[in-house]
Amino acid sequence: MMDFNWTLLNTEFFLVGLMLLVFLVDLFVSDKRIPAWLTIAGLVVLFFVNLWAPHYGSTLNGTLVHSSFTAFLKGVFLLAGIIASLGAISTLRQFEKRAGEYYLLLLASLLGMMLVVMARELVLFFVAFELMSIPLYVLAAYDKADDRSVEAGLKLFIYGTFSSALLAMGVTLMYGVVGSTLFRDLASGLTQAEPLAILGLVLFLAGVGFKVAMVPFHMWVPDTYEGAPAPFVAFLSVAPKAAGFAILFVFLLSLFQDMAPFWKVTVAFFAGITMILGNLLALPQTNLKRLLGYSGIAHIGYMLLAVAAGTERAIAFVLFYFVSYVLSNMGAFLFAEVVRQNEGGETLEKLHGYAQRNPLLSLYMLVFLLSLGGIPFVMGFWAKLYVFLAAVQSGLVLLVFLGAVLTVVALFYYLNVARQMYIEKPEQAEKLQAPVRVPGSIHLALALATLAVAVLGLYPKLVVSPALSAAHTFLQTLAGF
Amino acid sequence: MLTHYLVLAFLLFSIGAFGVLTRRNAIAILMAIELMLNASNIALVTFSRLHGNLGGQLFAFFTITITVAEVAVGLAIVVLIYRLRKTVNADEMDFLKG
Amino acid sequence: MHGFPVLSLILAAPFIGALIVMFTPRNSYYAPRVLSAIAASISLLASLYVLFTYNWHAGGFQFEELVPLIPALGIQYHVAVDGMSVALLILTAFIIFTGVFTSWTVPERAKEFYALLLLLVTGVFGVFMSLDLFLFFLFYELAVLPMYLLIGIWGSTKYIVPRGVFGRMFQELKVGTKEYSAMKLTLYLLFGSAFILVGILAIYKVSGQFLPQNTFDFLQLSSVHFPREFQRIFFLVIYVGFGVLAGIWPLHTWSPDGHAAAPAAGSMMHAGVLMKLGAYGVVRVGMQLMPEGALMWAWLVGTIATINIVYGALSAMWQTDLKYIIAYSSVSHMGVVMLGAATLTEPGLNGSIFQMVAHGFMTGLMFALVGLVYEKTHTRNILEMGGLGKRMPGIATFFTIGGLSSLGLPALAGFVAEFLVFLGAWKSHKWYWLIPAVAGAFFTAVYVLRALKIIFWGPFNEKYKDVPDAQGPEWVSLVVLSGLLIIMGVLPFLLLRPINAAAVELLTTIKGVLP
Amino acid sequence: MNGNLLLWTLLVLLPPFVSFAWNGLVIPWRRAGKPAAYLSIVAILTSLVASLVVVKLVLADPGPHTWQAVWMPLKHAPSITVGLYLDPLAAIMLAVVALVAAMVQIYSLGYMSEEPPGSLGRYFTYHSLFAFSMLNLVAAGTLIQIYAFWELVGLCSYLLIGFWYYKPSAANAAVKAFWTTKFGDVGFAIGLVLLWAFGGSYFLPDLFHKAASGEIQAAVLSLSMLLVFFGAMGKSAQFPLHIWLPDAMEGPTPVSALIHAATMVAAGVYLVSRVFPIYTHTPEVMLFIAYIGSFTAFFAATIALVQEDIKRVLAYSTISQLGYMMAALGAGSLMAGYFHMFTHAFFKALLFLGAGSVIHAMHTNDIWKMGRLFGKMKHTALVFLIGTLALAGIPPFAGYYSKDEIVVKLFESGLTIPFLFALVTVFLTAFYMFRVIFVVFFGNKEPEGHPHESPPVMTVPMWILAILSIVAGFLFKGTFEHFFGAAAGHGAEAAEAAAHAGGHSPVALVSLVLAFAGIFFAWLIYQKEAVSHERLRNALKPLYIMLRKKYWLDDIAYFLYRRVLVDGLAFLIGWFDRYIVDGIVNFVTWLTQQSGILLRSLQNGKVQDYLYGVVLGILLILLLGAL
Repeated sequence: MMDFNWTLLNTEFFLVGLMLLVFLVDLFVSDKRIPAWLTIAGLVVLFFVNLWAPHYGSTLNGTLVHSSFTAFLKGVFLLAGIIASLGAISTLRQFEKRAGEYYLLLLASLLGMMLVVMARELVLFFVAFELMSIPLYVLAAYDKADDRSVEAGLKLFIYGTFSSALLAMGVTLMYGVVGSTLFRDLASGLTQAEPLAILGLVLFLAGVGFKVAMVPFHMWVPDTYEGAPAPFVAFLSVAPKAAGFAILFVFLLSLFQDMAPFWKVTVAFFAGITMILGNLLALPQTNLKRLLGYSGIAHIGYMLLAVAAGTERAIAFVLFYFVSYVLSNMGAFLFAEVVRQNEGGETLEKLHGYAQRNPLLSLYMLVFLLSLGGIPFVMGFWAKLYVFLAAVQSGLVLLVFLGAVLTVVALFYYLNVARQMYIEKPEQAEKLQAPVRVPGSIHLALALATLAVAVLGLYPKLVVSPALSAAHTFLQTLAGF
Repeated sequence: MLTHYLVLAFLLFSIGAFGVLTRRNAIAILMAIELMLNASNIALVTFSRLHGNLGGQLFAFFTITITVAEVAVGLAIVVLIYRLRKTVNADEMDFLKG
Repeated sequence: MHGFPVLSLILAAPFIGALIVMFTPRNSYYAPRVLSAIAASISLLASLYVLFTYNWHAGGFQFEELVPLIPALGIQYHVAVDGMSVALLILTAFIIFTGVFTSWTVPERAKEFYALLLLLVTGVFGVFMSLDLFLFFLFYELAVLPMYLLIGIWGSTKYIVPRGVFGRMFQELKVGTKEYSAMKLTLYLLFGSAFILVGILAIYKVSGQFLPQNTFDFLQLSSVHFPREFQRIFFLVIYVGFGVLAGIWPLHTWSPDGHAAAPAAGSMMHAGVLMKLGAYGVVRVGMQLMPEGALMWAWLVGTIATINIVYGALSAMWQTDLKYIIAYSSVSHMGVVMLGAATLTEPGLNGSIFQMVAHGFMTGLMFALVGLVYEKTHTRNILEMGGLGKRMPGIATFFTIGGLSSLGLPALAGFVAEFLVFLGAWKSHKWYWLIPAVAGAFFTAVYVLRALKIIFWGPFNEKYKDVPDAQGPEWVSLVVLSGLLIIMGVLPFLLLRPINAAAVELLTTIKGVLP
Repeated sequence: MNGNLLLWTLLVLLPPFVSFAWNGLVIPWRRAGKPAAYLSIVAILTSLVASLVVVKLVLADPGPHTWQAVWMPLKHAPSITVGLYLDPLAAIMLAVVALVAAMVQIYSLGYMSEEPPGSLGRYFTYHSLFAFSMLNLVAAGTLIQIYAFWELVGLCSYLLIGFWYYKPSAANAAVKAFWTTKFGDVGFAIGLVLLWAFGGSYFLPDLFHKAASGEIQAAVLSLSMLLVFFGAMGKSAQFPLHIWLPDAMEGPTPVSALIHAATMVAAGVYLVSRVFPIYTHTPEVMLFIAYIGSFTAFFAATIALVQEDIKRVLAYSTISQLGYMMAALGAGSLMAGYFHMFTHAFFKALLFLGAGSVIHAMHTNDIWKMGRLFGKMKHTALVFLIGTLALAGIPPFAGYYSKDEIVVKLFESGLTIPFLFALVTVFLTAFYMFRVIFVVFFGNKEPEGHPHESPPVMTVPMWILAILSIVAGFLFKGTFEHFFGAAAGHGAEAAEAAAHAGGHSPVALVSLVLAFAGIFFAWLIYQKEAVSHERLRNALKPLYIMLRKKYWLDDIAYFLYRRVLVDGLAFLIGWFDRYIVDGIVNFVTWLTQQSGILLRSLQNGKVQDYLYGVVLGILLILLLGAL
């Protein structure tokens, strides 16, 4: 009676295998670059396996569903993982022996993400959710000699576990109302008539709101981003959020479909304040990572707009948005890491004269900034445009207008970063001559990301069509079980 | 009768939440979070009884496990921060702000 | 079809020039300058070739080139020029040519400066010859963005003394600094381009209802008769979008700040050419694709234009910063351009397009001069000047020529344009537009002569006894631009013939939809 | 237009341009000074000779000889053309302009001899440009062309008034002149637009034809011609746009003679004469012109009474005389107005050159610092006297014939008030001019310094003009009557009256008596000092102050410009733009930034406070649910 389809989970098994391999290699090899490159190679292989392994379906009594939607998301996670690993190599050099842990934890979190988007059962979901979260706490406090990193870890931990507790209570209530942990039962059981179900939804929104950094559940974001190591933050800023959005879609569109009017208004409202606060708070920032943190919150606001729209297109465009976001935001964080390695900090004035000290690096960053700002012909432009389009089609015209206006605000601080690099001069003139050293691995990541942002900016269809079909199958599988 | 257990769970959850918000000692905060999670454990078991299936109890075991993992990580972080700052007062962890 | 892809040559020369300049050795003084001059010259010669071989009897789009880029989306590389584009190509080519010489003495980071300048001009050329709206928008953004860095890096700063209740606000925003101006200009223009994008996408979307496939192709789109309601809304959207760049009131305030802060060549390009790009967009995309919308909104466009004319002139009168004076005069003159277009009459449209070119040369000349004056006296405050005519008679002379053209003195280009617009204003449905237009011309005389008097006339100021006149390559731009102003003023038909061909075609489109 | 005439015409029009272009572009040549001057003089002399040939040709065959070409091509609307239009009116004016310009340029060689060479070159370059523009204005075939050159002569006037640009007074005067005339030109421009819209052409024969045939509605025609006249009012310094002309005396004196006495200021009169056939169809406008002209004549003459600057006396007298011309044209007599412009060109140029000669010797403009110059500057004094007699209208000097004509015409056309103005002005003119004569050349005071006679390069041109001032009246009266006598306005009545105008009517006699009376009183007060002018001044103090203050018109104009336009309107708009329009933009930006900073304080770094955010969020969700 237990059906079990191994091929459906081949990426996950492969990932577990990779973890073991990395673990073993890490134990016996003293050069910590080897587990790093092993991880990267493994993830790349996995990325392509995921890309070309069309084994879709459900298994374990329908508690795990793999579709082109989840495949797409896994692609995003893996991409984030690859970039985060590439970025980390040079950073981890100072930690000597501990370097291997980083990759293990990253892989564990990745595994959690992959499972969480596939899960269609509450226990599995919750376990996967925590599997995704707990390694992140550790990673945030990874630099244990740096009290800022540890503080970031502590804050993330307290905030995270608090939210977990809320989420746990939320799921408990869902179970309590229906008496089943299977989503297909829950979908029919959770109705608006049940007060406990509504409470469940509220707690669920709070729990996932933390994960995606929806205002006002966002307050850990800037502190953690500022304190934690940049390559990890790059990962943290995109992958768990993508997972969070997938969770939102799954829960809201199936479990809470009956309460659609309620959560649509709620999400739309939070989308609005998320956009506003994220953008406004980014304005006065002087630390690059912190600025990117707030701007990330603003981006979440744009994507929540699509969640509020809740249509097939909206889902597709969120997926597209994440691809763009992974590339440009992680690129920007890696840039921040380069700056930290060279200057010992990431405040904006450290960037002065960068355009002259390393024009190519500055060009990468400029492309990322333009993409984040939504300037045409880099990828971010299309991402924003599509999300707005989807929202307009669902009648959220006012919010789109708000979003469009806030885009101009966003450009203000993105251009401000560009200004620091291109316009401002360093205080000591001789600093202009000091070269900026870019580690090879980061350089590779930056170059690839820039290339992708530019190419996809000119030809977004490459990602849009898979995203559209993924969204299509997603809705089909939702209705299917 | 079962509603009493639910009320207990609710109270425990509220006490936990209150503790998280008001205690200044990081360890105490950790414990308060434990309370909240335990509240959901109680609720899970109650619901399990209510519906007459074992899903809830099963869930509770998983939750306990997860809690353990979280506490392990949490305590480690608290120890780290104590080493660096010689305090575990949550209010003093405000290097990062703005 | 034409054998030799001359338009692509015009487009490619600055672009390739920019790439090459970018890779010149860092410490070479002449390489970026000479290379830029060569690139600009190639474009200039090719543009002149286009002007003189353009068949104005036949009219229409000529020198067409078409290469499909993304057939699935109907995006293609489609360039061609009609009379209006020809005139503006000439304008752009001359301005960049002279701009290269004006900025010969740019003190630092010359190679980046020239690369950005050439990149910007590539965008401008592209906009003027694009027959594909998507391509149009691409070039448009390319033309708008480099200005941020041009102002930010090489601009000049003037602190506005904080006063009264606004003092604190101004201080905190750093009003008047180059950073502020660059940011303001860029954000304002991107705000406008958001409108343009919406408009273009809407056109693209709706085109599918009338054509076998959604398209961005201008020629195909111009055969479409868009629904009345659509035109009513989207003409306005396009108008506001491009209007920001054209400096329409009250969305013009980026222009004084931006132009004042920009380096000379940057202002030349921006006030001389880019603002025309806004007007060109309104005429090309707005009026030509949505003639009914143009008819419906002509009253608004014209009224705002008249406000621009008078308001800009009066504002200019109040300024004491030389660059602000010229910048506000641009606001005023762009009003003339927009008014001419809004009249929807033959002389008006001719005047409008002619004014685009005339004002481009004129304001190019003015900003070049202002740049020189600033560079030599290190002040932009006219009240600190005085008697400069003694030390810089050449600059004074050219300044006078530019000023006289701007106040519409006959035998200079400004007169032809303004007079045609006057005629058009009278012939339009709102004859009283003529009054503010003429009044604006008078006010222009007041502030231009006042500025000339204060700067160059009066007792000699000992402070400037060592100030030199223009030197070396700086003369090139002055002589070329003022020569052009005179040629256009004396022989207007050289340019009016192709312009008229385009204007008549546009009018036929518009009158064709008249009930 | 036949080839021969065209060739000669071009020979008139182009040499000054060649001189201008050469002097303008070949900078070392210009900076050398003298060569530029010689080139300019050769050019204008060539024009002079050619213009005499043109006069001969045109008088033999009055034409009109026309030629036109497209300038601004339009497809579905009438194109704008340029061309030539030569008839006796234009031809004679060409000769006058060329002659006076030539004389003045030669004179300038002496007058400007102390200028540095670079400055001298610039001076003659402007002169060439002026000559070119003025000649072209005269020969222009279309109204738009007249307008174009009209503006160009205005430009030259501006440049030459401001020739000594480092003098603040000169700079101000130049700018004022440009603005005031430009203000009139606003009307001109609108008039042109109307004429194009309703007449469809600027070509003079077309316009004449259309006006005559009634193709243009009478009301429109009147309005547009009135607007065109505004232009003429500005350029010809008619009340109340005359305020620039006295200030224009800040320029070098030869410039005043050429531009601000003989030619450019007469352009307004020339314009009205040129399009006189159209004005004959707009009697209301003619009436307006007559009143404005005669009032200007009287008004300016009164101010001239109290001027102490010799050039300013002449400037007001010029305004006054231009008023006469306008009045005559308004009264419908082309002959009278045009003839007076013709004679006036000679004697007023002469007077200015004479004044220049005096100034050159004395280095001052103040008449009270001069005296008894007759003995020291015989030539100058003599020519100045000749000019004055001509201006005062004493026979047989040129002014007598033309001014007499005007007074008679005004009387005959029944315009009582203008006629009275004109009559009083005759007396005033004689009085103020002889006031100058007696004070400067005779009087009882010794002059300051050591005045000496000017060199021949200055006196010879003066004498040529003096001779013309004597003979031009009776020599050419017949010619003018032949060509322009017939073209009269105000219908048949006026035409009839014009036919009789040959003899000495009683009116003419009265006018002559008044002129002598003026001279007599001037002698009485300033030479004989029978009544001290100081006591007279005190007795009539309010009147004196009003005249000294020029009826406060300059103050009003300055107030309008400075307080209303610059400090008022421009300040208001400028302020509005910076603080309201831009202020809103800035305020929004500022508000955004400030709210960011404010919100930032919420992020205080304490993780538990962050958790309150979560609680707040949950409450918000519940609240939304409750809604």
